[in-house]
Amino acid sequence: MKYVIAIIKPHRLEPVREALSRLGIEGMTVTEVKGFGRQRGHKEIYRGAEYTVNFLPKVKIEIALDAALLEQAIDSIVSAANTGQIGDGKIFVLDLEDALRIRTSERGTSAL
Amino acid sequence: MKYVIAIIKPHRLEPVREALSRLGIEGMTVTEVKGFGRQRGHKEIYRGAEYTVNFLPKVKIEIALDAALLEQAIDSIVSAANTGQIGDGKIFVLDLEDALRIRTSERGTSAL
Amino acid sequence: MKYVIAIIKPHRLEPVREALSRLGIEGMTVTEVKGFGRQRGHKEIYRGAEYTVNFLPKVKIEIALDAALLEQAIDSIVSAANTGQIGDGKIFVLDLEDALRIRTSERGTSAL
Amino acid sequence: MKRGTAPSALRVVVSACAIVGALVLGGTTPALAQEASRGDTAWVLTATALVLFMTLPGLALFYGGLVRAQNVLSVLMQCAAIACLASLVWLALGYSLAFSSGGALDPLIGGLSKAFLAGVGPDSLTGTLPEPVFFMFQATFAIITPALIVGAFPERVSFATVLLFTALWLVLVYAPVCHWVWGGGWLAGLGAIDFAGGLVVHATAGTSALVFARLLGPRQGFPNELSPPHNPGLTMMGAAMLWVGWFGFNAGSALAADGLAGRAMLVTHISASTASLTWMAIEWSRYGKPSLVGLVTGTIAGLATITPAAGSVGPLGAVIIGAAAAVVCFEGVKIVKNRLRIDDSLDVFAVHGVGGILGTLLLPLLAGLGPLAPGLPEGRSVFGQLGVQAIGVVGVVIWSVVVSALILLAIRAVSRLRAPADAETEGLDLAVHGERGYTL
Amino acid sequence: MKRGTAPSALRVVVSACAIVGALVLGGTTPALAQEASRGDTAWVLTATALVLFMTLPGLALFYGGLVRAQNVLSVLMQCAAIACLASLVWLALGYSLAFSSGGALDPLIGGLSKAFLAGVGPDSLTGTLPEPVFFMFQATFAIITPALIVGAFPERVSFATVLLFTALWLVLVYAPVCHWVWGGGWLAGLGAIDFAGGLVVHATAGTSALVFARLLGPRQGFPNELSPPHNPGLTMMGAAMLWVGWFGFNAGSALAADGLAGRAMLVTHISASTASLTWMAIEWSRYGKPSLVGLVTGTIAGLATITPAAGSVGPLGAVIIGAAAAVVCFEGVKIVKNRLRIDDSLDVFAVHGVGGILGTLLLPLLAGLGPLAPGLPEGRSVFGQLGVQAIGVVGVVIWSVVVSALILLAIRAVSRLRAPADAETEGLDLAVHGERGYTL
Amino acid sequence: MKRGTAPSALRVVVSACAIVGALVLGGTTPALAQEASRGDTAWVLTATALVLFMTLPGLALFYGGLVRAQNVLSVLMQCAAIACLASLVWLALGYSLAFSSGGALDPLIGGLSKAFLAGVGPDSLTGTLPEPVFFMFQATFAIITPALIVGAFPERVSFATVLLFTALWLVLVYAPVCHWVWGGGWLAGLGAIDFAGGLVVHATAGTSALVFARLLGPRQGFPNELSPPHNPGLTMMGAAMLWVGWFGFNAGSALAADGLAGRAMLVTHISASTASLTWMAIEWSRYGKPSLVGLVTGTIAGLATITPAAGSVGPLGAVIIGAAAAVVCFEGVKIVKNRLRIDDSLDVFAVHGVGGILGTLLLPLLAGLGPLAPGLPEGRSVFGQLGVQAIGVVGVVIWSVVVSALILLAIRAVSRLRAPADAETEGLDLAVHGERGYTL
Ligand SMILES: Nc1ncnc2c1ncn2[C@@H]1O[C@H](COP(=O)(O)OP(=O)(O)O)[C@@H](O)[C@H]1O
Ligand SMILES: Nc1ncnc2c1ncn2[C@@H]1O[C@H](COP(=O)(O)OP(=O)(O)O)[C@@H](O)[C@H]1O
Ligand SMILES: Nc1ncnc2c1ncn2[C@@H]1O[C@H](COP(=O)(O)OP(=O)(O)O)[C@@H](O)[C@H]1O
Repeated sequence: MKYVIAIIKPHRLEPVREALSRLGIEGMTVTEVKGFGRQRGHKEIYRGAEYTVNFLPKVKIEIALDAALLEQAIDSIVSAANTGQIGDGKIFVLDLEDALRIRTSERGTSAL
Repeated sequence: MKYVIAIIKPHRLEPVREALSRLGIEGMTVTEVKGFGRQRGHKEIYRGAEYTVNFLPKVKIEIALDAALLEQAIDSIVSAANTGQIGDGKIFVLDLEDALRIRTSERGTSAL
Repeated sequence: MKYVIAIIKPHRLEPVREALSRLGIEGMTVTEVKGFGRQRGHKEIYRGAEYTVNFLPKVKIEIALDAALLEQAIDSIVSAANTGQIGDGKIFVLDLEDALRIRTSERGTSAL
Repeated sequence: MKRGTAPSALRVVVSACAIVGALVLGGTTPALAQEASRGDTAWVLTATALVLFMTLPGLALFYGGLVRAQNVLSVLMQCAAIACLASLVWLALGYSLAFSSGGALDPLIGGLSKAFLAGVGPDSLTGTLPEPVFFMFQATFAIITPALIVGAFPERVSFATVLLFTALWLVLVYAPVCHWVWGGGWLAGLGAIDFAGGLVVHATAGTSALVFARLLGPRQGFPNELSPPHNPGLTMMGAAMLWVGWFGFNAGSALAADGLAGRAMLVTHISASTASLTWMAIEWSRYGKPSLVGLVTGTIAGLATITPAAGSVGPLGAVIIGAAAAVVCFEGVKIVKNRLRIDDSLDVFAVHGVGGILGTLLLPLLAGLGPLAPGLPEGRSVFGQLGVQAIGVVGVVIWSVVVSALILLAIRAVSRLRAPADAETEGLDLAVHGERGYTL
Repeated sequence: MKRGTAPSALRVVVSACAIVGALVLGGTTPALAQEASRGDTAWVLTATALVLFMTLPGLALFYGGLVRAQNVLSVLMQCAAIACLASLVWLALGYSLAFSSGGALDPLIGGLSKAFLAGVGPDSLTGTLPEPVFFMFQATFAIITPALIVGAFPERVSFATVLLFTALWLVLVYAPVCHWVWGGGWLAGLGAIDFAGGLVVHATAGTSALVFARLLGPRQGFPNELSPPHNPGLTMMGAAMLWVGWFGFNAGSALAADGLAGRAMLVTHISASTASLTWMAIEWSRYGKPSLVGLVTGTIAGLATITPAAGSVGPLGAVIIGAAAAVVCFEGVKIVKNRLRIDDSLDVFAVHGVGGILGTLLLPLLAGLGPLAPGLPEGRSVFGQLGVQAIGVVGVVIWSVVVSALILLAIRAVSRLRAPADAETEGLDLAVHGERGYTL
Repeated sequence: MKRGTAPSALRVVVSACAIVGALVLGGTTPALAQEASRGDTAWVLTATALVLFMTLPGLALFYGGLVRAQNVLSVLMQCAAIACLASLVWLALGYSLAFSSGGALDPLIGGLSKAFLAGVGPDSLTGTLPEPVFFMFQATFAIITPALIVGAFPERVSFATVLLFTALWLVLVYAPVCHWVWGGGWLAGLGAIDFAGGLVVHATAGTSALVFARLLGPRQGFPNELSPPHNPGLTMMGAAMLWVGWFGFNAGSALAADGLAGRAMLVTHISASTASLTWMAIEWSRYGKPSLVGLVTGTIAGLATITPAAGSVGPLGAVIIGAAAAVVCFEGVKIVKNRLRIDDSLDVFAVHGVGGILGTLLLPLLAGLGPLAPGLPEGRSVFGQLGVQAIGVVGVVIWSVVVSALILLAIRAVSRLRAPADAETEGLDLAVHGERGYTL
């Protein structure tokens, strides 16, 4: 099993979710995060004083999935999240040793 | 060492924390997240118009721990977080290569 | 590649970011989290009643990086985040199998 | 405005020559012989503060709570900028067009003799009020009316368009209609009754809002993927301020601290209470959950609907008006959204437009009902008055719709109505105003 | 209410036959021969708006900031719905029961002759006020009093129960007590002084709240695992609005724009200031941290405590009342929570109940103190008056406690007092009203 | 204050012996022979509520929205505590020092004969107002003036220092200046015109704020790493309340419900509107984005600037004052921050200080301009008056700066001005008051 972490632009969350759901991946966990990267933050000006906001609002999606689905899932995310502009985000893949569904104590891929 | 990620219902946080603390696990990091899964979100109706809220508020707990404690910790989480209802959440286990306490620069299990 | 998770005190975020940037690490993802650990939470008193706040506000930094940069990065974080007081936080290191830049579909270290 | 129903106005014979008559008798000429009353002045100064409070911050918060968090500041900004702009336009043109004599054109529009308050001296009176007091009271009406329209276009409108539209609309729609009804124009001549602005305020704003929403087009995601109100507590706070301020709006429209003001306040309050509970009951029975947003929407519907009738009905009439307001406006909301599929985002037409018209038409039917009900002015029949009211509604609605559409088409010809799509996605707060609502 | 202390009332001999006497002399019969005063009317119209503002949104925000974020809307909803419902009950029954003559039962309760304002004409006066103005001013008192009780039951009550309780309570507790004190009932006959509602408003609401909290049971997690106030800024905002509105409440109770109103405003302000600082000082010295929630709790304690005495003391008396309010209510809060272990969640009893009673009893002792102090009405002795005040307190407290308990037991017999436990866990906003307070 | 410009004051000859003259003629002796006016009293009672509303919660919210989320409660707390403390100081000393006769010292300061309102009876009048009404109206000015200074020191000040400074400043700066201008002191004697507090309120607070900010030192991170305003919506809400309340501030300063009050309200409103739009336009053209924080800063600048002139100019003058206010204060903000590099965090000096002084000096130039403009009092020349106004400015500024600095140096000698650096980092809410602003 793999643990996929995708950092994307907030308004691409819905499309990504739909794309994954077409693959049969319904489960995921989403966090609002602040992203730092090549895409620059913005400046706000209040009463003539500049306030630099270095970070950009991003959304982090975490998905535990069967290794067999990995490449398809990556493709789906890329195509739904890609706007072609800097700051579109990243996908990180980690190895997942075990998974467990709390309600039933099922383990492994059947827990996903 | 293992890195355990548990997604649970928000109101189970306190019981889980207490259960883990009985095992001697005091350290953990908690994030408010939005969960998508089999449990469905709800609808809100404002002035006759329906607004679908797809996600559910969940809490993500991250715990770095000694591999020896893993099964006990999983059991504790399951028993404290289980309500028997859909949406109780998941536990994911990743391998943790290293850990370090910033204050003392201790590394490995003694840093936890 | 490695996936580094650092939990630090909120007001050390800026120094840490600057220290990493001096190493050429510009990309990172930051989340506001609640920390539980040895450092105790505080009490608030409203109208004579005590409310215990167990957690402490912390900031979680996630950095995907080339394994070659790992030790330098850890050193930078430690020196920028260390205040010598309990609760300074932790650094966790996980193995990162793959990384991908959504905009270009580059993979591996060139995606970071 | 009491003046529409004041004794001097009643003398105006409802006749074919009503329009000419209005020119001659000038139902609204300030009674110059009178002395200023300190008590009346005290109350109308207070009422002025209350009506300003309705817009700033009342209406702004009411609307601000209903949009996405990324647009809250843009809504507050629109309301504030409209208030400022309307004030200057009122000083330069509006007041004079509404309340000075228009000479031969008087049935249709006032003149420019009072532009910048020219010719108004320290002792000028309007009724028992120093004229600056009357000017200011009316100014707060000229502020809130265009501000109401904000509910039609939030989260996607171009800010420059809002300003341009407001200035033109105030001169071309509000000032004339105000003159027709309260300034001695043709509707005053016909004997139309509009105590505090069912036509002048709510029907003009409500129908213009519908036109605006239609020409502007819907928000991204309308109707199925919108975000719920980001802060219903703000909306409730705003509604509460509107309620309190409405005491100034309606009871202040008596232009005196007397029993008429007291009764107007009373029926206003009863209508608001009844409409709130009725709306709540409808939601409770249909959806199983009575919502705060629903209850306070009922409040506003009840307030808008009683507005034209606040000088003409007793408490029992107010109960009926309140209940009718909730039932009819509730359906109105659904019809606009689901049937017409117009994204009048915060329901300006369904609440204010429908409410103002409903109250205008219910007025003759309920004027005589129950204790404390004053009845219609002497010599008016229920159905005769109903006819006059209906003429008023038709005239005001047509004028508002047509002129608003023309203004918007003109703006669209030279500029754009909508903010760029990117700005809409990102939220207007950051994209247009460079600010964020919450940095918690 | 000035009327309890007005010259005509003073003539009433404190004697065994006081109750009968009250029936005959009718200390509160409106002086029909008088003319309406525009100045007084202007002020009481304003005061009415101010007192409505206390509840909507003042009190709602004050309470709303103190609960969990998941319950903020439910608290605002309860306050708003109570305000609407109380208004209609006041129109239908309350006003008449409180302020019309009850015939043979008059010492205990008024009659129904003024239900729906029957018999009130356009020229009816109460003192120098048109009667609709007096009706509305009193309506805002009938709104805030049951709304105060919201603080006893938030985060767990059944919404239907809130509505049912409010309607019954207003008729069975508020209207009678109001009649006793301000409507010419037995306490007026005895000469009890309650200028603006220490007994009528704060003692009734405060003690009923304690009963409600006791019968309802505590919140999940009481007393050790509760969430802290989710938004103390809202609470401060509400407290500030309550303070400003209280100027209408207390100075409006003079029912005239005169020196009495001015002095009432002054002592109200001084008591609030003193109590705020005293509460702050207590917290600072005990806990090392002066909190905003503490300071504004002191404000409300100071305001509630001066309320009955606002017509009877000078500024020096107000300083003492304010300081006493903070000290006593601060202890009251701790006793209810820690000793009685009743989850009167937002301290309605300890602040309003204790404050209202304290002020009622301090009044005779401080009436003559310092400059601008009017002293007791001629012919009253300090201890005689203290006795009368004590009788008032005992009578009002017993009535409120017993009748509130009976109402709640009756409701419990046919329905439920609490929301389902699940709804409580999830938060009432989403579970009961289908809304969320913040979508940021 | 109307009194500075009242006919009796005009008789005071502008001459070298002005100071002596003031002692003798006592330009501000209340006309004891007059009767109280219910209408005037109604209006000033209302205005008092409005001015309290400006501080609580208006100003508190205005400031609270501009700081970091971790400091919002501390700002609200500072405003509330200052309001309470100022009220008590005003009762004990301030009112008497400002408005009683100071005997031989009267040009400089009043006496203590009215401390705790000693000697004020139930029938004491100030003009047509019962004296307690005048006392309370003035009390609300004594509240807001020190509260304005909060904008200079938020996010880092020691709370105890705030309290100590307020008490001393009120007695040593505010009360004397108030006496000079409105209490019959030397500036009244010279004929300085300050209708509602350009000098007394805004110049004193603004310049003292600058001194405070300078002596206190900047916030951590000033000027480059500050957090943006955490909640501009709160700031707008506060600004709106300030605007509405300012109607009480300026129109209430007529101390009567008359045409002067009406005109004062009118010009206040026009200046605020113009300044808001002007500020918006400047930002729009310079930065491409008109911000809400900018617009409402313009509002406050426009209001502060018209304040001294609200009794002396017509609407055209108000337009000019509003436009000037925005342009000059906008530059002022930048100069203080970028040139002087003083962290007057919320721009008290640049907005209030500069605005108040600007209005004071523009007054003679614009007094005669356009319709409804009253012109200068008879016998005054534009440049003569300008000279007097300039003397007023210089005198008030020097006094405020010097005395404020002395107070702060004294406090620094015995205690600390700043909160501990840790508390500043963590946020004052939790560190000093033990509370958190938002638990969502
Ligand atoms: N090395 C990294 N580790 C973790 N997150 C990263 C890293 N680099 C970038 N990110 C995240 O991805 C987001 C997008 O990265 P950025 O460099 O701005 O653009 P792009 O994705 O086009 O390369 C950042 O805002 C940040 O949240
Ligand atoms: N594959 C997944 N990857 C990451 N998080 C998941 C995944 N599936 C579920 N979750 C998280 O677990 C929560 C519960 O899952 P759900 O399918 O609703 O019920 P259950 O836990 O009973 O199977 C979700 O809300 C989501 O936060
Ligand atoms: N075992 C753990 N797993 C995950 N996070 C932890 C763990 N232990 C501590 N943390 C995080 O690190 C923070 C600091 O830990 P703490 O024990 O308080 O102090 P220190 O870092 O000085 O050892 C905690 O608030 C928590 O967020």
